[in-house]
Amino acid sequence: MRTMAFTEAIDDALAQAMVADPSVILLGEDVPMLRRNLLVRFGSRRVRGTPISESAFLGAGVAAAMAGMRPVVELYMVDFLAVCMDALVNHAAKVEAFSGGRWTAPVVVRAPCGGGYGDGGQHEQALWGWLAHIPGLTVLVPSTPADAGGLMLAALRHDGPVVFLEHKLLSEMMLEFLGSGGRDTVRFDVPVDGARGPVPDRWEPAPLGRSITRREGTDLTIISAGVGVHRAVEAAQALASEGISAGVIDLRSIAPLDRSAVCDAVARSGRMLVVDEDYEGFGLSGELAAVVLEAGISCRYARVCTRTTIPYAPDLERRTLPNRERIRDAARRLMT
Amino acid sequence: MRTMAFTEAIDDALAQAMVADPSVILLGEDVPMLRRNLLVRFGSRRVRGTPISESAFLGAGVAAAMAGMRPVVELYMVDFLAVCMDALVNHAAKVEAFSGGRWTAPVVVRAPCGGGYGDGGQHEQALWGWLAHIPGLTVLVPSTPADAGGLMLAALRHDGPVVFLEHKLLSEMMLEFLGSGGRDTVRFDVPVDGARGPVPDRWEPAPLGRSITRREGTDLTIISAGVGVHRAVEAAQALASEGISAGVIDLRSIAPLDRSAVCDAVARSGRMLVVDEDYEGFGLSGELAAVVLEAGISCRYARVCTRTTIPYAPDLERRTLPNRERIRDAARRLMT
Amino acid sequence: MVASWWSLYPPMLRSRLFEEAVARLWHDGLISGEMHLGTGEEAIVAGVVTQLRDDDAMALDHRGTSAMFLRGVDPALLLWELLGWPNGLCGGMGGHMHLYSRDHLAASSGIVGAAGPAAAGFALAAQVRQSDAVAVAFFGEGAMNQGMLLESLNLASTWRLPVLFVCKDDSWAITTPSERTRGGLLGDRARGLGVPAVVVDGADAMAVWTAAAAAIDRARRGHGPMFLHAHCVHVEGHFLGYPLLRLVRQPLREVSTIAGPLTRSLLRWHGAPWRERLAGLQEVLAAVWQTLRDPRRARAHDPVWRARQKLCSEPARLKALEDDVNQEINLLLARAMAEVPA
Amino acid sequence: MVASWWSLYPPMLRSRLFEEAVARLWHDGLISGEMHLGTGEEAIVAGVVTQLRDDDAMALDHRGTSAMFLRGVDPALLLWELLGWPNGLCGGMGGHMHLYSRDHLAASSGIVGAAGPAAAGFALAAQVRQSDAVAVAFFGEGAMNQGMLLESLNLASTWRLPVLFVCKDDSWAITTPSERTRGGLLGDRARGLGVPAVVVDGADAMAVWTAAAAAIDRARRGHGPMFLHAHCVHVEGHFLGYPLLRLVRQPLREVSTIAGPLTRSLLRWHGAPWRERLAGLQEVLAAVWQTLRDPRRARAHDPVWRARQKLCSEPARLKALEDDVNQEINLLLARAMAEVPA
Ligand SMILES: Cc1ncc(C[n+]2csc(CCOP(=O)(O)OP(=O)(O)O)c2C)c(N)n1
Ligand SMILES: Cc1ncc(C[n+]2csc(CCOP(=O)(O)OP(=O)(O)O)c2C)c(N)n1
Ligand SMILES: [Mg+2]
Ligand SMILES: [Mg+2]
Repeated sequence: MRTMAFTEAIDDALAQAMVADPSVILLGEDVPMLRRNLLVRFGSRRVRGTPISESAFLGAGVAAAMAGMRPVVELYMVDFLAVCMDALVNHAAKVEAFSGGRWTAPVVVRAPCGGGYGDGGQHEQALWGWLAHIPGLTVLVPSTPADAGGLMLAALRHDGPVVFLEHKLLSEMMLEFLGSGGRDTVRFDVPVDGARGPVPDRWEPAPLGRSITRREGTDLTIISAGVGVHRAVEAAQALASEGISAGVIDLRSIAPLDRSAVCDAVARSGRMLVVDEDYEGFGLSGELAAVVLEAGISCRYARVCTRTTIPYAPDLERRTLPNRERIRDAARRLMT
Repeated sequence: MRTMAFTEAIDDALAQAMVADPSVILLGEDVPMLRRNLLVRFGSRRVRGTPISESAFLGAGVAAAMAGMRPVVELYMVDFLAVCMDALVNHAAKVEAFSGGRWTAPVVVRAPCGGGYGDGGQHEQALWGWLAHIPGLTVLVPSTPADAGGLMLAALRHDGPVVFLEHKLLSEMMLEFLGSGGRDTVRFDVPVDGARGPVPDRWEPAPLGRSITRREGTDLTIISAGVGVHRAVEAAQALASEGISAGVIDLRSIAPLDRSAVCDAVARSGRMLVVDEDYEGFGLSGELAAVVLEAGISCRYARVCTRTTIPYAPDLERRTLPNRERIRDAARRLMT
Repeated sequence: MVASWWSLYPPMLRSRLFEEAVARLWHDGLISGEMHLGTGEEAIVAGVVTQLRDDDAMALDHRGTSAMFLRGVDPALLLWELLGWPNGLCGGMGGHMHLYSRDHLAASSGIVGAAGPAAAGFALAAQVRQSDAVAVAFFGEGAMNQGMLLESLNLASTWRLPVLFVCKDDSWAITTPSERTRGGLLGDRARGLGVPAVVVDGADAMAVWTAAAAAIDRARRGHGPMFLHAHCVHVEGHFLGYPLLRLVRQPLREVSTIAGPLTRSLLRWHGAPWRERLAGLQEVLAAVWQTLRDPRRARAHDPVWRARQKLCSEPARLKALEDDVNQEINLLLARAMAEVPA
Repeated sequence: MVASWWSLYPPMLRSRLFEEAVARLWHDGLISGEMHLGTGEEAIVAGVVTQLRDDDAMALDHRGTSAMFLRGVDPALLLWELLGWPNGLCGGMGGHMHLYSRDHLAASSGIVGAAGPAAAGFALAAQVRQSDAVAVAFFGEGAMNQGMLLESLNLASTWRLPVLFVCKDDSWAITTPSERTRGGLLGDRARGLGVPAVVVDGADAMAVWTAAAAAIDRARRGHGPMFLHAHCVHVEGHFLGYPLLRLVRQPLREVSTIAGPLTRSLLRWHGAPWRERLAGLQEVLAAVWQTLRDPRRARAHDPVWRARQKLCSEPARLKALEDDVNQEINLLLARAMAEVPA
């Protein structure tokens, strides 16, 4: 057992994978500096800096994967996928279908996501539910260092395109780079258990499409991913003091979705509260409602999501992203 | 009262708007030929052909709208939005929020969508639920010539970005251009009431975010948009002969969503069947489930959507897109 | 290995006859959707594809059927795919815009410009493996306005990727004459992105072959990408049933449906001043005229015909060759169409 | 109206002092997130912005605060916005990467390259209205690899849009030296897209002003876009707290945290052969050295200092001018910080 920071764990799992499989390569803007520890170990043929040309290098990553490589293509932030979405939506996600199942594009797209450090609406989006809408894409959102490393390994073993999202509030390194910039005059609401934690000495791939119960609870089931999981657990602790027993499920994988775990838990508690940092409408929170209804489960339902473009001002930002207070209030309303 | 084809109606409404408002301009690939009737009337300053540079001309349309124009930016197909999504997601949709409500981008993106004529998975997507996920975007999907013209006028009056989707199976012109190519050796399953119909002598803007009931029914409520509405009505007719009374709601506007109409109908019938040509997961069908559950309505629920990349082969394509048989079977299961 | 007209004419003729067969199936309604054929660009496709090695890769656009055929993909699998049969190359899932052959490292895309990043990616894989395989991207001049293709030229040059970018310039993007939408020259554009460029007569298979041979050799030796700019004519226009050609070929049937609304709209109250209206009309008619009397449609510009001319000096050998090709294609069709799927 | 050093020095100094004040607020933790300042590019911004007309437009990237300030946006509104106060320019919704002023037709974006399409759109509106207003796009050399910007150069040239594309080339994209990711020359790139290009010393406000004046005049007369390529140095690096500068400025504090993991990883079993590892290390160190001893950081290259040199001949007038500017900025700060929001 070792202890690692979130991003450290991902890079450590990557190193293990790069030793085992020479076809694993990394590319993206500033990757030589951001992944310098991997660069000095694996060399610049496998760890590559790119121009600010996401459409070209993501598209190239997709084709390289089709040619047998295992590229990890880094976007600076998931928000910037918007400039190169075609490579994912119309190519990576469709190769297997178009080829009649004869060809796949096992590319891993690694991108920091999420807000809470003051970069504003073009740099703090979650978008995991948006990406999960496209058939053929696997979307992973780890909430702990152990899951982050294990899911990265699983992504590299998966025979199709995977979007691996790295929440910036959990990434000491990203937060230092983008948030504080070396200042000790700023503070962020970082979930400690997510930012640093125990990791195995040797990485094993985590199962894809399998959620994990972070907290047992009988009155209602809170379902979330990423930073939301930690907010939910804290809210659940507070709710316990009010006599409300809230369970928390960490999806970890948005697509494929762990339907059975969700249905079992909600069938038992009879109440589902979705906490989703991604936008509220037409996304994860809706899909979970459909999954439960399709299973013929009737339940009380509420969601705490991001409803608008994320504001820059710290206090507005705090109120816009799902926070403990909103989760607690929603849970209370579900109980009445 | 006049009778018009689907695309004819849209262009007729556009002409009316262009007469009334000199700031309405059209741009896109092949627009001089595709909208030649508007070109010869309004001139090449307002009706412009573009290079195959969606990111540049959609982004330009957004800024032109900010500068007081009312641009209608045409994409050849909604699928190609993937190459220029940034202009919509990170700019058009966010200008109002970023500017603190002081500035908006009233651009109309007009794009053919949908399948059923054999172009395959990169050219037949619906994507309306995908677009509706982004706060700040209005997404319209008309199913009749009258709604098409009225909604185009409404889009041009709206003070924010609007995506206006024109289903190719309803567009005689697009179907002739892309589907038959002048052949009388091919047939398409075209909903007649959608392809041609009565339109007002003078266009009035249709209300945004307001659905319309296409058929009354007491046993279950079928909710759909675009071509799906016509498939649903036909299925409902067949179901009637089995003694099942199915109502059909045509959403017309995906975002904003007519929550109250949906909730009222489903609360009455107790059964909701979503027919959505867009992808099943994390989209419209899920959002409708959430809307109903949020309203505290318990109902039986099923959905008939597109679950995979759309195949090229005609029979595979037919089975993948929502069709009468699948709708009828789902309705029957909801009744048992 | 060097090429000769005797080695280049057969593939061109095979491609032409194969695509003419496809055209018949399309007109008979057995192939659905759009159909973009390469008839008219055989010299470019044959001049490049015939010298690829087994481990080389191809990234194709919406017009890739001929390249797949000449690359050696089983033509029956191609036909069945276009027919949408389950025994097709992609089980009927792709169709002609989405032809994929893993064995040939050949991938198509209906997204204009996507061949650029794809070829760069195939070349990247070869470079990482330190093999001397190359990747070819085929695309049209219209695609040279698509950001992802421009980006990939720069990416290929900064990484010195072994890519041959082949621009098949028919000077049209569907109904848009490309000179109306292009600033500067495509060769300069490529050079400004770090990729050396050569212009070659796309109707001269030998010229294409020679230029491509040099570019491919250069790429194999690790000197990076090249941009090949070759002009051509698409005999059938953008796709089968191309409206502007129908207008020319069946004026009676087509003109009426178009002329009526056009003139009515031209004469409607309210709108632009006359000068602007007529300029607009001029823009429409210009496209029609250009199609109608496109000198490039003359037989003298047909690459297949031109290649054949070089061989007329040996009529007997030529006839034997053509008989073989004809028979091959006829047998192929007979064989393919016989196997109707269950 | 023509410019003189007496007319160009004040705006540059004002911008410098304003941004230095912003930097202090950021270091004090009153401004959250990243902060990309324009200190070092004042000659380019002032040389262009000071000659814009009320009806002209500006499209800015993530580094637009100085341009907004010099364009005449109320500096108190700017400060309040950066502070995230409700009385800010955008009610605290945007922050420094998303500054919008409708009155000034000025829009920013944190998406690299987005200034290109935006400027084209502003110019399109002017052209449709048949006004002679122009639009300016400010962006960095790194953005010249972004497809949408390349596309918009071509769009502007084919439509002859009145756009001035201003490339502020600091030769860095965050931690990436741009020569490593650029093929060809940016001027050739613009020309290959149909846009004439001029290179100008970005530290010489007068040279920038003169080149911009010609380009703007040309655009107003309907002759289309121009590309202005100006080199500069960002004194504070990519953003405040730029790691490579911190490494240089506080080696004791920073080096340890970086050197440890780096050397450990360099020496780990399994990985590339030594040659490749050392090449990788070299790549990292090169970026650090280049930052450490960047000759361009010398005062002689500071555009504000260089402008000041031209005015030393009249010390009294210069002192008066500088006292005024100092006082203006101090008053501004006092006034702005006094109005703490409810
Ligand atoms: C991104 C994108 N935009 C638009 C289209 C629609 N489209 C299909 S082919 C075509 C013209 C392509 O012209 P060119 O690249 O010159 O190839 P050609 O058809 O002339 O061989 C267009 C605009 C598309 N498929 N993809
Ligand atoms: C599309 C996109 N990709 C990546 C980024 C991350 N990013 C922000 S600034 C920057 C560097 C920009 O370099 P340049 O254009 O030269 O401007 P400079 O910062 O040097 O002034 C990058 C890569 C982004 N904001 N947008
Ligand atoms: Mg062409
Ligand atoms: Mg730079």
